[in-house]
Amino acid sequence: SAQEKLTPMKLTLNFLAAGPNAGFMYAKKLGLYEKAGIDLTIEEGKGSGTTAQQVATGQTDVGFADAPAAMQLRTKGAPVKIVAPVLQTNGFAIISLKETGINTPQDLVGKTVAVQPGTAQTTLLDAILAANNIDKSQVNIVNIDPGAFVGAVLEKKVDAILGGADYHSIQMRDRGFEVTDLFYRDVGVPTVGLSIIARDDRIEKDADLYKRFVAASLAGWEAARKNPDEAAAAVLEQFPSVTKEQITKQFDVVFKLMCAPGAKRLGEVPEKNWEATYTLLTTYLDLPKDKPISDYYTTALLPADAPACE
Amino acid sequence: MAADTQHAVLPAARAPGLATRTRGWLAAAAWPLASFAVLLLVWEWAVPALEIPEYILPVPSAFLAKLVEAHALIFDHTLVTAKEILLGFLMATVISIPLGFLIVSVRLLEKAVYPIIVFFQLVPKIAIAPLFVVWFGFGLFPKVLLTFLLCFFPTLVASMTGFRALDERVLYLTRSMGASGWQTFRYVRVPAALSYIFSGLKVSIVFAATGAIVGEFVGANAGLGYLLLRGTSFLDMPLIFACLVALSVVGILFSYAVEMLEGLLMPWQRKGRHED
Amino acid sequence: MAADTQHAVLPAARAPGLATRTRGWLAAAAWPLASFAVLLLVWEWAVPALEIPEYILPVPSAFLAKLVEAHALIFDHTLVTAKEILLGFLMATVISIPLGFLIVSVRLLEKAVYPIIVFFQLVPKIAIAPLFVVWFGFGLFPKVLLTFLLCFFPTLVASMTGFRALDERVLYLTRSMGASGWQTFRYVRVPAALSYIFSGLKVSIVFAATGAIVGEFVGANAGLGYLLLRGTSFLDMPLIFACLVALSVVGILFSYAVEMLEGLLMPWQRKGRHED
Amino acid sequence: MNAPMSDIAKAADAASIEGRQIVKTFGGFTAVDNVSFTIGKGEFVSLIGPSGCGKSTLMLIAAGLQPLSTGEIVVNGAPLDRPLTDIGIVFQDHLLLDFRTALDNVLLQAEIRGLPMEPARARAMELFEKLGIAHAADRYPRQLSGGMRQRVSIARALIHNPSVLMMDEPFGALDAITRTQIRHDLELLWMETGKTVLFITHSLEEAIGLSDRVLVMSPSPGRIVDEIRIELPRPRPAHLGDYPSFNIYADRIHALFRQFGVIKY
Amino acid sequence: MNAPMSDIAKAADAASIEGRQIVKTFGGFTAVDNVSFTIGKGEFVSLIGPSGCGKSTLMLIAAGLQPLSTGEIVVNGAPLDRPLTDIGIVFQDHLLLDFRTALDNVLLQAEIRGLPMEPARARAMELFEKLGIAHAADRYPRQLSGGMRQRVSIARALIHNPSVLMMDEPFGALDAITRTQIRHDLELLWMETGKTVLFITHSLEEAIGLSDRVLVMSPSPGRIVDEIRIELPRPRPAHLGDYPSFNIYADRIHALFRQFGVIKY
Ligand SMILES: Nc1ncnc2c1ncn2[C@@H]1O[C@H](COP(=O)(O)OP(=O)(O)OP(=O)(O)O)[C@@H](O)[C@H]1O
Ligand SMILES: Nc1ncnc2c1ncn2[C@@H]1O[C@H](COP(=O)(O)OP(=O)(O)OP(=O)(O)O)[C@@H](O)[C@H]1O
Ligand SMILES: [Mg+2]
Ligand SMILES: [Mg+2]
Repeated sequence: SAQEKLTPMKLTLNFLAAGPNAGFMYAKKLGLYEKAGIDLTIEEGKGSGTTAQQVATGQTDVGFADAPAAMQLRTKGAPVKIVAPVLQTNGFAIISLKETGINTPQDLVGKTVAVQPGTAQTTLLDAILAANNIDKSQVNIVNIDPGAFVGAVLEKKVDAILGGADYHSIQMRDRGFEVTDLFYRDVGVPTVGLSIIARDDRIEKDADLYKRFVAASLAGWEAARKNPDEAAAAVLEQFPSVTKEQITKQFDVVFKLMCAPGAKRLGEVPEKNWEATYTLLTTYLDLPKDKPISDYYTTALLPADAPACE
Repeated sequence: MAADTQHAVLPAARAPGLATRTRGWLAAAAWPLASFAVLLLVWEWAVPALEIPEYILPVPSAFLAKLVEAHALIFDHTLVTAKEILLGFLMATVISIPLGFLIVSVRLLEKAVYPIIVFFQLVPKIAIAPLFVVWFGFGLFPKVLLTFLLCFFPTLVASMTGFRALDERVLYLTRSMGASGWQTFRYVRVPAALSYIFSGLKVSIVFAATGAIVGEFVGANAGLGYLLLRGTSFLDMPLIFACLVALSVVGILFSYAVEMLEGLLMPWQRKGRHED
Repeated sequence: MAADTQHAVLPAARAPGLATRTRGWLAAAAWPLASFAVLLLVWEWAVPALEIPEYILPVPSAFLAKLVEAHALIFDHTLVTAKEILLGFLMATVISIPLGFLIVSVRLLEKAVYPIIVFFQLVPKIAIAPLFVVWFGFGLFPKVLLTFLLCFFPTLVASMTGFRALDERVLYLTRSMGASGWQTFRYVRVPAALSYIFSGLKVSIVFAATGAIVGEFVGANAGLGYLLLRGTSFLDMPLIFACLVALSVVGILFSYAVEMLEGLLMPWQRKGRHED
Repeated sequence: MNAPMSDIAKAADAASIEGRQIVKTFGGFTAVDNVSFTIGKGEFVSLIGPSGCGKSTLMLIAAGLQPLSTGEIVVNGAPLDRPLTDIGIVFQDHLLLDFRTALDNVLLQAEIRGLPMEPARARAMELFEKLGIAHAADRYPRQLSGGMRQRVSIARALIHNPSVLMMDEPFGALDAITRTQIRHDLELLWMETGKTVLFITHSLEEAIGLSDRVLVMSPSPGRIVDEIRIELPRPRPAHLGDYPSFNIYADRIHALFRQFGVIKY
Repeated sequence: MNAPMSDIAKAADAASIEGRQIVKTFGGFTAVDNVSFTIGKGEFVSLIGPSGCGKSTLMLIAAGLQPLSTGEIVVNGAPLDRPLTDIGIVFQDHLLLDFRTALDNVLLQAEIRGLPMEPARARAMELFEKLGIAHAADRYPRQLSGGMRQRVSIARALIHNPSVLMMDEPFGALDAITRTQIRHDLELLWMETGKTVLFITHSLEEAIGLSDRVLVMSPSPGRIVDEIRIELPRPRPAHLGDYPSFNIYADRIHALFRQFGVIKY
């Protein structure tokens, strides 16, 4: 039967299923994977770092993770490669209540900033501070659980959080607060964002399979961009415990990140963004310089006919 | 004879009828239920009165409504968690009680192995839980393992204390009967240690829930911990509290199951407490 | 008289000299140390032999080197965590033992209050820990509170079991002496329940570490939990494992302190075990 | 114990104890069935009866330690509604605290009653000396022989010089010889101090050798079926057989026991 | 117990037990000091001595239950290196299991020895009947009187009809009357079955009334200071005073005790 011909594949998301990874669910719903000969299972994740580790250990076939997280893991010897960045720049932001008055990185001096350890946002804060000549010791950084992010800001236990405009800002605005998002990409840290990643040996061995997967996924994302309503419905169908409203609001942020300025097609990040990412990571995050940036990603699996950026 | 020896350790036949006891429990439940009702009413009233915002503390009516509305969803996830708790708890019980006995009985083990067990126990499992995902993935196993690890030590320590508490002179008796190690264990050591062991099991079953939840936090696609995390990431306070309620109900049910078992296995204690 | 009554519950004076016991412990430590050495050697050898990558499991030499290299840093953070553990544990001990007694003694409490305590215990603290940050901020308090909550129940259950285990006939004695409730508690109930209570405390002290760590995970800028998370965020496996080692050492020290206290407070048990 | 104790209670301090129609049931089982008795101030009364007839239960009730099902205990004319405290009790199963040494078990009396510790310790050692267990003062109960445990429990009942004594088979675990000696000592102590004593025993010699009156109980459910006033001069000798009336008393009790079916010869 | 038990062991099955220069110390304290003794096959030997002299300790050693410091126990000519199992023991402190009813405490013997349960249960009830505790078979030890606990422990020692019996003050908590009765029953049982018996007692009547030989121990550290062969016809009567030689034996032991300083009169 048809099913027997399908190759089973498991995708591990960066986090809980919602707006920022809706393209996969929509592609699945549209049957794009089946058409590509893939029987896809989508599994929710627990942070980009963990997802990258799962890819490295072969617990999953493909991962969806922040590019810096995957790159850092690679420097530890894990054979993970970035195959197709879906969000070409990150959606990270320094989020605060408007009344706190954090409009530039300099405003962070003397303030308390909550971070979630282990996330790319957190590791990249050093880069922001350095890029803006701020002494790190002048900012009070506290680790808090992401579950407490929104409450901590609203209760003024902290002045700002390093979060995602797609998650936290939305929740705060939902409750009628005025919020300032200071995007990383606007303060000198336009690193590559959430990407499809896979293991070196797997993409070598099953190059064709991965190519088909990437093509189907990008097509799904393109379709989602066109039909946000249906894409949101697809997420809800497969992961019933979110609300459609929230997903739709996340789309507003996410879709803007799919193409970096100057990008031609989905999944194809302009060289200069790769370079910027590399510089940031090597300068501020101890990424070793012994390997070139091209070692961290490959464009070989991108379809020639990937959807275009407008 | 098998039936007979069974009866010696499980003299359930002599316990008061189950129906009588159920009625007794219902009567006993009246008090805590009343306390709870008062608590919820005060809560419902105080939250708006003190102007506590919803994202800090929801009112009971909000999360109880959520509980009703999403009951099918919550029930499914509850089953998953309950299974993890049960498996981990049972594994821990079945392994730690004989092990506790072995450690207490064998000098060498007490000297060489016990410190290592203690050491590994002292490594906070919560801290290594994230590594479990990397090592074992998202399946049932890492959750059951974590639950097992959290339950294991309380039962082990309790059963060790229990096995040590036995008046050594009672062993004169079994030795003079030519009892095998297993017979001494089964007929004397276990029943004598039982009140200690149950004290450990009651702690364990509580931590079992923590184990399963943390296991789910760290990586899962189902279970109340997963649902809780969803609630947290979208700051859906009613969902969070509905999950907490479901979780507590699971905990209570397991906890009562352990207490019931205690009453069943230790009729001599039961009689003692209700007399006069 | 104060000195005298003290002596009655703490007959340390009659215990063997501390020096003798320290020597005894050192001898006892030889075995586990040997077991550990073997364990570490196997680990060191197996990781490269099985081609386990460093980001999955570091070799002991790597994290032990890290431990030496970053000892000042790790030591500072260890102190912070130790303080949280100690405070939470002490609070739980001081509150739960008398409370356990009260609950066992007063029917009404057993009926009305105990189920509520059980219920709140069954709410997984780990799950509500993030709310602690929102409610109480980042200070010492939320960590101590979490530690307290995790330690509280094991000690409570254990002391309740202990207080219940007393042969009721012993109370004839104190009653005929006209003992006050407090005297009965102090001279009879506590010593008789002590082996149960210590069984609970040994479990508690283990969970105390978990409490402090989770408290730090959830919101902190100091402590081993914080350092662990830092390690995680840079995927610095040697740092992670160095922290785990430090944490375990803290756990072991506290755990031994509890065992030492047990030996000191229960000389009658000690004598029993080493005789013949 | 034949030396006078340092501070001696006057007979006037002793209490009279009266039991009125006492019934005690455990579940459906009647242990004590409608028993009435009186013990006058400074009187020495023994309770004798077959095993399981309710002697220990009755003593606990008389001491205010066990609730009774119906009836009442009256002490010095007032109903007893709490445990008697000016009392020393030797319980049948000793009830030593495992976690205290022999000496500390005895000193518990002093600690709880707030007596000065140094004199108490001296007196405890004095009692231990007389009871022949001074060398074992620092041992834990587990390390004592059966007879030694019983002696510790006797010392504990005497150390605070109470005006009422209740003793449940106090000499049971002693050797026959020591038993006679200690019986003699107790008689002298009682003669000096005039304590009110309720004494439970299985031994006719002890009952007759010590008491002003002997109460005889029937087998379960326990009732008092006879009351024998012992009219022998004091102090009474070790060999009671020297008194012809001893045998008359003994035979009377024997006859009762034969009637109960406890003995067949 | 005067009725023959269903299956009676032959005297030939009984064991001889010999103790050679036994020393037992607890820490620095010597409890038993260089004691040698023999108990022939089917012989009834009593051990008498002041409290704390080491009788119970010696019995536990003879049963292979306590390690000895030096010396050895020889059973049927072979050194004993494990607990004797063809034995019934009445321990001084009964050692009933709190968590089993009286009947189940006795049936533990049958369960552990793998005897068929139904006959065992019937025999247990038969023993309970004779000991007068049949009505309490389903009670827990806590619910029994002191004497009843002791009877349960006696039943437990007899139910499996062992060829060796060791009894540590088995009648201590019984009333004087029952005591005489049960002593008589034990003598008949022994005469029928020819068990080897080691019997510890404080009572001259019991020692002289039951034994082939009486061993007398000195106060701590315990030594055997005298050995008295009792040459009285069997079965012996309840009133031993009827034999003139009883008083000769009794006086010999009395004299020893007076010498030890245990009695002063
Ligand atoms: N486990 C122990 N540790 C220390 N000393 C002990 C222990 N067991 C017994 N003893 C001591 O050994 C001595 C003999 O004890 P044992 O019980 O054999 O005496 P006994 O002759 O049976 O006395 P009784 O007639 O009172 O039962 C006593 O002085 C006792 O205190
Ligand atoms: N807690 C209890 N529950 C049930 N029955 C009990 C309880 N305590 C005592 N009994 C019963 O009450 C009766 C009288 O017991 P008690 O201990 O008073 O007897 P006794 O005359 O002191 O006997 P002994 O001479 O053997 O010590 C016995 O049948 C006993 O089994
Ligand atoms: Mg009694
Ligand atoms: Mg003895």
